[in-house]
Amino acid sequence: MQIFHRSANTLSRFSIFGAVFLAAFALWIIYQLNRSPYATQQREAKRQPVPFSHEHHVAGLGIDCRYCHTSVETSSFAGIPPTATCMNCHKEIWTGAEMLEPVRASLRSGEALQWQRVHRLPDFVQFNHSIHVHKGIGCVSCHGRVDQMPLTWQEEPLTMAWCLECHRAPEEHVRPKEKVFDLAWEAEDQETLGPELVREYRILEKTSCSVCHY
Amino acid sequence: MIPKTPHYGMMAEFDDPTSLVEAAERAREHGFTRMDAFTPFPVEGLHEAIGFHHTRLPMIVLTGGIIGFITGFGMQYFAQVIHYPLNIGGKPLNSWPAFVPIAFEVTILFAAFAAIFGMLGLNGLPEPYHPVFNVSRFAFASRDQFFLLIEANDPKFQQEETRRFLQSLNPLEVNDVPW
Amino acid sequence: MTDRPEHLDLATFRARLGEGEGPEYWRTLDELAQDPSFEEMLRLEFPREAAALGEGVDRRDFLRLMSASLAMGGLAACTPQAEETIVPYVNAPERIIPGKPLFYASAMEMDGVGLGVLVESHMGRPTKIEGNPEHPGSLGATDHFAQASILSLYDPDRSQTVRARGEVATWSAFVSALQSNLQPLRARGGEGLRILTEPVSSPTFADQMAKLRQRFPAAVWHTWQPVTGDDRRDGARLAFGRPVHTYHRFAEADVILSLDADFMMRGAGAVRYAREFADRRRVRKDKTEMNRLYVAEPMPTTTGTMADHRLAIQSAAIEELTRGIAAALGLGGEASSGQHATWIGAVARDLRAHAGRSLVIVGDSQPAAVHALAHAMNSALGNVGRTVFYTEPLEANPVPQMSSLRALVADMKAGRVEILMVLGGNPAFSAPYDFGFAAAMNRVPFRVHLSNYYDETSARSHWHIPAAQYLEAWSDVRAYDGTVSIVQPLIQPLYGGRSIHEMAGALSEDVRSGHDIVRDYWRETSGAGSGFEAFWNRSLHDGIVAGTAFPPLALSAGTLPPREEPERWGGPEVVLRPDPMIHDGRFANNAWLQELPKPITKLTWDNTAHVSRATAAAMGLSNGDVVEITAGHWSAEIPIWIVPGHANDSFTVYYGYGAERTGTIARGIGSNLQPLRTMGSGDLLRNASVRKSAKKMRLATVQEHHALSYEMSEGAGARRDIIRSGTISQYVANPRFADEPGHELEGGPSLYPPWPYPGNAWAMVIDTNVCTGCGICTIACQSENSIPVVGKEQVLAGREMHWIRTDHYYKGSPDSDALEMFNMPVPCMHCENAPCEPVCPVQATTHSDEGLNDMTYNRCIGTRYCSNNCPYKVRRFNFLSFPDYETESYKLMRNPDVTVRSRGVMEKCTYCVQRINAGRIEAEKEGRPIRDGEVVPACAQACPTRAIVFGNKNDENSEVARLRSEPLNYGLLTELNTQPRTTYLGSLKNPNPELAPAGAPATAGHAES
Amino acid sequence: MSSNDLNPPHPQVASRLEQAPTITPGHTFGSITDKISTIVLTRRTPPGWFIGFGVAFLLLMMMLNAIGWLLIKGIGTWGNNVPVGWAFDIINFVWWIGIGHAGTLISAILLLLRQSWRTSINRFAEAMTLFAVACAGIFPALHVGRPWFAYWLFPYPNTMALWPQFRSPLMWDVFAVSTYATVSALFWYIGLVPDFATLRDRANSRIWKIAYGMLSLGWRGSAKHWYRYETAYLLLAGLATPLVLSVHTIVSFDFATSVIPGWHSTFFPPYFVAGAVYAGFAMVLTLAIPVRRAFGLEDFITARHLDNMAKIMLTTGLIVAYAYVMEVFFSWYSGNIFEMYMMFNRAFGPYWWAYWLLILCNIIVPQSLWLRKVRSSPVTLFIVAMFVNVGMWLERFVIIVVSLHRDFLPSSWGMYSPTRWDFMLFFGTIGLFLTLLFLFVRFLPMISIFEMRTLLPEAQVHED
Repeated sequence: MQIFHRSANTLSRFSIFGAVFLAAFALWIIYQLNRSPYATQQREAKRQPVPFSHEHHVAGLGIDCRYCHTSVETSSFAGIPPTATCMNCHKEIWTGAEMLEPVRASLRSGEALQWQRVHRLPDFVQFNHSIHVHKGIGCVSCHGRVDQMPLTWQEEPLTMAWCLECHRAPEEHVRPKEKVFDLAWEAEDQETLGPELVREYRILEKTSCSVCHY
Repeated sequence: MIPKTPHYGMMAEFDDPTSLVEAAERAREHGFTRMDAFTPFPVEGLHEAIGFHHTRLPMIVLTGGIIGFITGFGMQYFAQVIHYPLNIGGKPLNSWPAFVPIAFEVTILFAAFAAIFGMLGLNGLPEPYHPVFNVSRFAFASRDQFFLLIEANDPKFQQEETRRFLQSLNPLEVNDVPW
Repeated sequence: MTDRPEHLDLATFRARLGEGEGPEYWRTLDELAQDPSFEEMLRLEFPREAAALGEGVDRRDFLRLMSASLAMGGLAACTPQAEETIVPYVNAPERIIPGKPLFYASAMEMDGVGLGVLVESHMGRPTKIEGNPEHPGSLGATDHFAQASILSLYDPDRSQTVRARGEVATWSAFVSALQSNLQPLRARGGEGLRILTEPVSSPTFADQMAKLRQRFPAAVWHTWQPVTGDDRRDGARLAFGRPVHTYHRFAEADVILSLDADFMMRGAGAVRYAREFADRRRVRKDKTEMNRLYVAEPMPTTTGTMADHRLAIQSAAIEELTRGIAAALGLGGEASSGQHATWIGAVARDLRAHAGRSLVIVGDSQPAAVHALAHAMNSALGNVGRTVFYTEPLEANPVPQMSSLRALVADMKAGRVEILMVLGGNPAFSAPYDFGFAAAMNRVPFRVHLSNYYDETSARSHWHIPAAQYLEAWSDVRAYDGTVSIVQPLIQPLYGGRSIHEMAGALSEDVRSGHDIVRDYWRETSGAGSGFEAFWNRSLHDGIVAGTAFPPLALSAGTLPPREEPERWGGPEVVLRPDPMIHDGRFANNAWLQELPKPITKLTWDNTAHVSRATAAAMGLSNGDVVEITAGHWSAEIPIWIVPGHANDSFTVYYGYGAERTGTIARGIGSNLQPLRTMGSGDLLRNASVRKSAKKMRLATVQEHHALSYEMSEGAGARRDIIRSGTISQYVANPRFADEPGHELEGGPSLYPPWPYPGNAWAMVIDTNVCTGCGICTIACQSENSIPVVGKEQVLAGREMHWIRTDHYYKGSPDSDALEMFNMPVPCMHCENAPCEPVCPVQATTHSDEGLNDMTYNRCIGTRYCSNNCPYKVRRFNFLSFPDYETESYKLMRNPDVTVRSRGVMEKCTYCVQRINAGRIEAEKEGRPIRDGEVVPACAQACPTRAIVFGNKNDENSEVARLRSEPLNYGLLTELNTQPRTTYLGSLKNPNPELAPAGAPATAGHAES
Repeated sequence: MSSNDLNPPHPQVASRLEQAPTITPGHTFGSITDKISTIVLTRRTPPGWFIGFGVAFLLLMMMLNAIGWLLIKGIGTWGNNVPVGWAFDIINFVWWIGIGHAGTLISAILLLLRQSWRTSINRFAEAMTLFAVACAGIFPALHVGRPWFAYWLFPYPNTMALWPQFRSPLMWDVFAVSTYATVSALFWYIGLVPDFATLRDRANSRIWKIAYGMLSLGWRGSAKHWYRYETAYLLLAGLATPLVLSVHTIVSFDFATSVIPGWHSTFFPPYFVAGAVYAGFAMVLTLAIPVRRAFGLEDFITARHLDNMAKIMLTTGLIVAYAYVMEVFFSWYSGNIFEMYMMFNRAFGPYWWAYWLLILCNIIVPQSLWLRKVRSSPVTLFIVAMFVNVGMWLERFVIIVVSLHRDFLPSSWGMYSPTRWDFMLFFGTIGLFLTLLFLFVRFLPMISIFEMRTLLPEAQVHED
């Protein structure tokens, strides 16, 4: 005697293929999510105690990166400016600005400003700003056009795969040392310039694990 | 399946493999081409008796195996030599002897998949609904009874003539197989 | 900041800004940005040079840095990243460049002697102690105490507040209480005021006490600590009739006789001595002379392992031996006819043959007579002024400590003491048992205690003041030769501790800060006058005050000390020694030292009674058996550890354990031997009885985790060609004996082509010939790489985490004096064909392009296959969550350049890759190759004997390359074709032909055991 | 047997060559079908089943407990240390995997060898294989320090641009074991399909009809289907044979490719495979003997089956014994101090007892199988099988722990002692194994019905 209805045949085959496709699709979704800006926290501006605008200070006033990030050429850590640095100018100008009250408060009380970290690497990654700057890797390569960011966000994914892109092919990203802090600069022909600079600056393709992890 | 004929076919029941095989051979001599037989276990020579001679399965499995080997070795070569070459204990990037075991395993895996899904595919399984189940006696096809089916879409199939022919094989029963 | 008129500075900058306004103003700014002087201004406004010159309280602004430093600290994290705040300074302190360590010179004081150090500071947090190359006592190396002191600094168990009768109080309250109690004493010239310190060599403190004496002529300064060194002082008195300090110059000594002196690990100048001794011992292609060392001692020591001829002899018998040698040197007394006659004769002849280039040194635990005899011998041999030097005492108060304390206790009992100031130490626990110090204290109306912990003595004091560590407070201290170092703090006192100077200040109503007290003293005495700033800055920068070394005294000891008839005594002797790791107990709460394997025994976390195999067999003792030692009517229990090479009928026991209130780590571990330390006893119990008890104790040793028979374990060291040793004469005959065919370094033929290393190729050479087995490399590594301690139970389970260990091997019969001992530090070999790498399924361990065997913690899933497949077993696995993530202070201590390893992750020696990378980055920035010696791993840097050399073997001028080409160079287990980057230099002895064991083994080095 | 291997005769002849039949005479297609299917279809469960299942289930809960604690605290709760980085975890893994092998051997290799007697035990043995592999699979996943990252063992594109390290025998394991598990499972299921059809047609409740109906994929015994089915089955057997040999070969590579004395040994693969078959048949007997008794299947699992399996055990046991002797010989012949000491340490070191117990269980006791009396009595056979089960576990203990605890440098020698968590996890997996087994015998035909039918003489078509 018949147990199943005619439709069962179609159903059973469909469900089998359906299951396979569903599984494949799920994997694909996970894969995409992992590299999505959502997971890497790209392009999301953190809310800061003071809505500091790189756009205004860098593009508008043309202040050099190093005026605030003093140790970028000497240390692993680029350095976050002490309140005093802000006040160098702001005790002269916009002294009354409501927006800047936290800064003045900090100087009065000696309580440090608590900035939200935007570019955060895990603690098992050892990154050194100074060597990258010295080897002609521009700020823009990792931080994007900060001079166009009213509020600072993380432009690049900062995943290991992303780091490796450059460590494997520095010639595609290297720039003349004097252009390192020039966010707008772009090579007219990187194909020829890149390899030259790699030779000139003796840039090593460093992909061993202990270059970053120890 | 869109029924063009009133029935799916006609089925004769036997109680031992030998008579079924003989019946099948008779049917073929009689000129029937579209028939099938159902048994509780594989019966030797029955498939020739109903005029079914060879299957493409071995070729499918071989293909599966070859694809498997290429995938298995290719994956390892890509990972260790092309995508992220690393010095592992001073061994060469392409330490192919070390890649053999995995290549082998993947070969087997793919071949096995080919064998099983190939077989199911060729057999058109899963197929929970099939007209033959409409015959109440057919439940014994999975126990100890043996059935010969002449399909209605066989060019030589005529209701009465076919029934007469099947009766001549002295089966236990002859049944129409409704859609 | 220094004035710089010619430069544009912020003031002028702002002035210019002021000139215009509106759009014009902005233009000015833009122009400024183009202005080359702008760049210049940036640099000067935020100076980045990191000279230690100048006084800068601002740089020690500590608390505000915590969060910023934590942001960089290596606490394991996971991606995607959690929200994190980053906290800048409010006013950027000078010289600190975030992310870059700074080094400051200072000195660590112990037993009144200073060791010069350089302290690495990250963002105002001291994180690592290194030796100060400028300092005579250090020469760039340290001892294990200095390395461990960084942990003691951050010890959360330290006393954290002033207490009055146990209740939280304030410093000012204490000062006023002290003053009000001093008031009545003023009339009587301070009679009844007693100050008890540990030995102090600080000139500043001496000056403070002198001034105090002027205010209170009747006040008395007592000095005592558990390790008194009284016998040394009395010996000097016997010989010269006055207290005299002795120091030695091993660099000049060809023949050295050490009488129970572990001069390479203990006492003033040990670090310096080890270095000088080793320099005379290194054998190279072009240098085949070695010094010769005779050692007579009961318990094998680091010095003993280096001996060319070691006599295992009872401590009590050493005086007899010494008199024998003195007699043989013609200093009178009848020549010895004892069992050691030949030894004595040979040694005496050797000493005389090297008169003026020989040296006799005596251990602190030997009686005064032996010290006096040594003085006489050195004088007779003309060593004084060449290898032996006499100076004024280092201590400011060189009194016989035992009698000083006895007098104090007597007065306390008699009620003659009204104010007792105990500055440091824990006498209520550690004073001789029968003094009844604790009880006597209660008779004193006003008791004050300055100490690290709220300990037994603090509990019996009215006032407890937390003590500041040397990294927290200003002071000064003398080195083994008298050279003064300014003790320069790097951090404000974590727990509001106070220095002895501030305590003395409190007594004399001196309200100056510790810094001012020290600085003013030197302003007065340096005589630098107007140049004082420069003088002061140079002294701070160099870590030593130039020209403060004591001038040698022209003294000579002629007469032998009278021989008093040694009282008859039976049964075995019991020798009391301070523990090599926790000393007199002051480091009992230091987990690094507790877990640092003690030399020879490799025991951790416990003190034991050491005994020879023969004596143990006779008494039916085996390792871990607890014995009861009874002396007079006092007794104590302690487990046994059998030590090949120990003198028979002699027990050597380590004291220092047992205090209950010196921290949570110290509590309840080890055996308390205080009952045996009585008035009369000194360091030697002659008439003690040792009885086996029913108890047994599990002892955690990192080598031979279980009782192995001698033949199977120690002997194997030589049998398996792990240790390659011979005599200097064998070396001359066949320099390559250590690296014979069969284990050639480059390994056998390989199916695979060799991997090329065109750039740097890091390598390490370890000279087993000068390794004393002290273990300082281990603790230096622990500090540099934030290696966790695991505790006794985990050590017993075989899970200790040290990245570099010192293996200990024997050769020769365990019961004869021919027994040789060898030390072999074993870090990761960084094999070019590393067996660990191909077995890792996730590429967590790989090879770097400079030949490092990288271990990527964050990729490791912890299969432990690499460890199984490592023939050297140098890999360490985090079986549990070992690092302490809770204690805030430990977070501050950890090296921010090293990742903290989480549970389930493998780790191992990295050749200090963080230092290599830092060095490479600096070199690359300057566009030059890394200089030889620019990158030094922590172990090599701390090693007193420079036994570990690291560098780039591709650079044929590097020291490491030269050493690898030495004939003595060999690799460990090279028959496995691992091609290790870490190699060893074979070990050599320089035996006296007279005493050389008949028929030395023909196969040099590979003597069977 | 060997004669059969050389020139496989017609099954019937084969059965005549043997003294005892593979199926007691007097059975018909129907009787076989009913006898086996009623065990499954009868809705009344014997109380004995509940007791057994209960015990097994408790053990299973204990395993989950042990795993939970392991995840909370870490590997440190086990006795492992340095130098003994692997212990119970890998011992149990190898032990279970080894046990699994008998199943595939019976279903695949004996099929190729036309050993018709295999049919009544192969379904059962295959089930055992699956469950054993399930138990084995737990250990590689859990023995790692950070199990939550165990998925890094699989090659998948990731944001780290990293791949597994395919030179590692552990990676080979991952592929070998997962392939083995997959193929065995498919092989097993395919074998079940025709029997599901039988159950579908004979189940009397609609739910079960549907359930078995779905599982049977609408199998209807068509001659064409049977033809392709047998082709596929034969091909699978042909694939499973090298597979099963490769699996334990690769497991042995975990040790053979290392440098550790006692591991670094070229003859491990054959030695391990033989050991696996040895252990597997021991386990089949350990299970089959009580089960045939409990469900009265003596007609199908006859004295002849026990006898054959005993003989296979004896043969493989002798191969293993030969391997032990060779190990001793090599260590002496190598003249290498490390190798020599390793052997000395096994026999006379602190773990001497494990070595000699192993010799007793794996070599001395099984020699009794030379006696027909022992082979023919289920009781004695069961006891011998038990000895072998223990012995094979000890073999892995000796190879793994005793080799590791004293290798090259005496300074880093150590001792190993398991904790209660080690034991809980081990016995827990036995619980998992038995739980699955009890469910299997209750809900699936533990003997292949359709293959049993072919054993009857009337199944043969006789031309005339």
